[in-house]
Amino acid sequence: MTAERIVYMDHSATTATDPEVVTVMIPWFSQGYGNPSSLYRIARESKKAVEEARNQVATALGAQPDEIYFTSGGTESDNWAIKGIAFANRKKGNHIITSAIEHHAVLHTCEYLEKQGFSITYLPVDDTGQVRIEDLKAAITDQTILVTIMFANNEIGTIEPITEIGKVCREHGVYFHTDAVQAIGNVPIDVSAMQIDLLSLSAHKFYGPKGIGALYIRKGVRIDNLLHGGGQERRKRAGTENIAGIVGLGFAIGRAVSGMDERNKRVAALRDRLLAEILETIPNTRLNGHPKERLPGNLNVSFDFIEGESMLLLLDHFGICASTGSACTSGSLEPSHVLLATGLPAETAHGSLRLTLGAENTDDDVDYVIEHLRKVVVRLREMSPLYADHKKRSCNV
Amino acid sequence: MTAERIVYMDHSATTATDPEVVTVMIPWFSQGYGNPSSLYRIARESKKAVEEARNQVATALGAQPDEIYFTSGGTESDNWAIKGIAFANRKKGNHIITSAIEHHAVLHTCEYLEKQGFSITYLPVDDTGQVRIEDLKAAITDQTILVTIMFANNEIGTIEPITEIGKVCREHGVYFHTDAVQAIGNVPIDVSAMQIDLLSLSAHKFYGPKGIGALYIRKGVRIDNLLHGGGQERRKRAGTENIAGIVGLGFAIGRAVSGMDERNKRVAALRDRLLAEILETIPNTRLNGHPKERLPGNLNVSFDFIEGESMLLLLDHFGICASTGSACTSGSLEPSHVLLATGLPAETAHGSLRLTLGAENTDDDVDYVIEHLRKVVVRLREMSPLYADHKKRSCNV
Amino acid sequence: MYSEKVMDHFMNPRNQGEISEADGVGEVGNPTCGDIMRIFLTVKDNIITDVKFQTFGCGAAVASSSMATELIKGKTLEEAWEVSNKAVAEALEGLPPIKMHCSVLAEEGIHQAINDYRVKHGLEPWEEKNPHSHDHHGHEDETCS
Amino acid sequence: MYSEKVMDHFMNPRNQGEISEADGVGEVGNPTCGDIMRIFLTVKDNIITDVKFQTFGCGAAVASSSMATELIKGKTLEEAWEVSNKAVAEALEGLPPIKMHCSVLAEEGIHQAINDYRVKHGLEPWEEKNPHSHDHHGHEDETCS
Ligand SMILES: Cc1ncc(COP(=O)(O)O)c(C=O)c1O
Ligand SMILES: Cc1ncc(COP(=O)(O)O)c(C=O)c1O
Repeated sequence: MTAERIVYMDHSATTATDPEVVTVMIPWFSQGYGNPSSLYRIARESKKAVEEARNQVATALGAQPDEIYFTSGGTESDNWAIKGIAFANRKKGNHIITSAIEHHAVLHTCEYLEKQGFSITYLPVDDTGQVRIEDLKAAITDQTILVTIMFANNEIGTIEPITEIGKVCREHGVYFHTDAVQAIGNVPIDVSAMQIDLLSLSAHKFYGPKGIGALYIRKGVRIDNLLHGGGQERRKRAGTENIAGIVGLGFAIGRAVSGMDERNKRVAALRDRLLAEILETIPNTRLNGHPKERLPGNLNVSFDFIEGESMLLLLDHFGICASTGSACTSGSLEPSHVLLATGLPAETAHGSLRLTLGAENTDDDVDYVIEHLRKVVVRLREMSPLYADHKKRSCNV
Repeated sequence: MTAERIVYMDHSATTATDPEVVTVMIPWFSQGYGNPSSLYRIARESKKAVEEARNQVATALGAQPDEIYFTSGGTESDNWAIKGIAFANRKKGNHIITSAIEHHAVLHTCEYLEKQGFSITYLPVDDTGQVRIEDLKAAITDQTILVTIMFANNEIGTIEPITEIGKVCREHGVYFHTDAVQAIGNVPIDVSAMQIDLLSLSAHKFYGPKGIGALYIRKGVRIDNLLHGGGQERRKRAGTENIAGIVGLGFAIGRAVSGMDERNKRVAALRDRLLAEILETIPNTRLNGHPKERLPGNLNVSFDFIEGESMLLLLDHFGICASTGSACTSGSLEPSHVLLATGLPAETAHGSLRLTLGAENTDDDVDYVIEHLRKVVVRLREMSPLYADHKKRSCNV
Repeated sequence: MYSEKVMDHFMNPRNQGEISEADGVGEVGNPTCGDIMRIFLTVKDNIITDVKFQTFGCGAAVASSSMATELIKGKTLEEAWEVSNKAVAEALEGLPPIKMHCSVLAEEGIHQAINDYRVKHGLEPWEEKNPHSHDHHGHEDETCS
Repeated sequence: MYSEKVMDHFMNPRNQGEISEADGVGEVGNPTCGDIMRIFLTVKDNIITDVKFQTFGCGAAVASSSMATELIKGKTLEEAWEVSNKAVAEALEGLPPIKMHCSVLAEEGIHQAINDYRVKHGLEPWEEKNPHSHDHHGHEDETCS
């Protein structure tokens, strides 16, 4: 039953850890295992490894090493940034601005803060998924303490106007956090040029290991701790350091950034061909997200008359790994809040398919996906009462 | 300058990841990398691996698999348990009971809650480091919502009367959380027999990887989330799962528990010999903690007239890895709050040395440590004005 | 997440298609919620001699439709009316809790098709015994069904 | 965490010991805080011809004592008085911020020993110029010093 061939096009969900990343991690499990807080030699070596990784992350972001804090991933970074700023700056104001298309790690954190008495503005987006700068400006009040808007969206790949947002925030003296989990290695980032105060990242999105991430906190930013305990991370994030993970993160981010231009060109070319052939050969199909300002590997299309989960199941049958904005895979009953926020009808959102290409995808993969995707769509449409109606309508015309 | 030989006797700080644990982890980096939330085959395999690890943890604790939640380590588990219970049960009461000798992950979390309006009782301990059940009973009020007392102490190794505490808490209808980070694999644990409602653990203390832990939450316990975001861990702990870490944790806890009796006997015998020889051959020395109710590998002794950090530096010179309750290594200026809570004078606390033995220590290691420890103590005493005074006093008598 | 039976009925759906001159047709669900089922019946002498379905929806929705049609084929209308969502789910060797509503949809689709037949034949439509007694196990905050 | 120089002075302390008939003795720190330094001076013609120390304390405390004694040996009392904690720390190629108080202790120890000598010789003790001007860099919530 199971396909021999696997074509992984779900890089926005997670990536395989690069075997070379694993290689640099290995020594930090059983040999370099010292607790960096201890003072003997093997502990000092762990500490040095952690600091080297911190440098690598700082370099990748244009930050200072002492502005980088390691966390357990993007979710913790988002939670820390948003709750930490909110609680530390409550006296200044209780208003936070975010967007309607954030990842749940941001949205649910904001909803939590709403229950704690904070007031949250969820900025709408246009039909490409971008926040409008005028909306942001109009939303800022003298109570606003934080703007948190993602660098690039995980579902539709739309890249937000970060530089403009950073400028507006700095002008208004409001902290700016960006969830850059999807952007690292895909878009050039410079926290100081972009006037970003806090930035979240997660290693497993750029060929690093899962369960490790970082938060950039610009020097001087007033923020509370999220995890209380030992004095690790300059007393800001307690817990024995995940040294192997940190080393893997540092190495992975270095490669992700240094190889960025070449990789992005290659990946975007594959993605563009895939998109062109889908639109050309499968009728009643549309592209979601921004036509240009999008992550190089991201493709999000809606197929009328069919539902996403059943597409995924059939694609899986052919070894193709993808995702959908349909409610049916998420355990919730609403389709993707991101697709709805761009104005897509729920019905069309249910028929969406996200293919996110990555470094190891090839032209062959693209051919393979097109061939099978075409079959899958035909097969499901054949089964669909909506398609039957559509055909009848077309014939009657 | 650096010693050829390393004798690691700081297993309470962290342990080397067992190479066999690393072996079972490896496939989950670059091959089994699917995001468990996705629905294709490699994702289902990740999910299965996570669920198998959950079973292993549940089995080790006498819990049900759906009572186990993976976290980024002991610190997160402690933070989650305590803050989660506090905020979810605020309407019932605002009083929490803990002990004076908890790890900072518990103490600083309680201090944070104090600032949020909770009232915390810090139970004293006797000179062996044990909480008295009468004190606990006397401290419970109708406002008490949580008792959090550690299973075994990380510095002096004292094991707390958990079964009695569990009984008292259940009788009073108060949730009981225990930080078992040091106890796993060292003491038999059965959460249901011991009437434990929440239990924290961290893999790197039992030859598993760093940066992964778990929280046991008894079914029906009312607890808020700590990290908000995606629907992972049955919507209770957001964030893409650290699959390799989880698999490593599951495998490590299985081994830690199945090999417990044999290992503990061996380790305790080494520890007992080390202690006997220290007390016999180095005058003005005392054992800290409980004479019997202590972790099998834990040895905590105070040497009069000398200071811990300088002991550690010299021991490190000989490749011996140990720790101390002296202020001087911790970045704080107070010596160990644990030693002080047992009634030890600050001066004696500064001269404390913790040696925590583990699975790989040998008789040779014990000989080596005794030989060099003796030299180190002599050398530092020679340098010490306190020892000079002591000698003079002795001579004058 | 799905049982082998579900996957089998999803990959190889039974009775998929349309009956152009159906004696009874039922349609339930709505596209906003991501699932629509249409059930077509051919009835002879009170017996369902043929049945087909069209479904827009997830794997569980397709499998539920397929299984439901299997279960009622050859049955009298009375017998078919008694096929519950639970029976569909059980025949599929279980559905994930959040997918139980798909089996409910299948039951409702059959009921609608049967009543469509009855009304067309000048009969009183049968009443749903207890519209909220389905074995849902869905989310409490369910808005689509 | 320590510079090579600190480690060198810790592993091979200079001038460690006691001068039984010292001309001046200073003792600073207290055991509760985890460090005590005792400085012994032999003074001839206003010049420190010999100096020894005893220290109970951490690596930085031992190294600071050792370095401080080196720095004042052979100096006039006036010159020795001017040796600041900063000079000690710099000679050690730096100390971690939380260890700067060890160099302060060394400066204070020398001052006490010099004043002990002066008082024994019927001279006015010199005043600490500015007792809070030390280059501490310690913790704000410092209680021991
Ligand atoms: C935009 C975005 N933010 C946050 C996260 C959360 O990261 P993690 O799952 O590593 O905690 C993700 C991915 O899951 C993401 O895509
Ligand atoms: C008793 C105790 N609790 C909690 C922790 C924190 O665990 P981690 O550092 O893995 O977060 C530790 C160890 O550091 C510990 O010994």
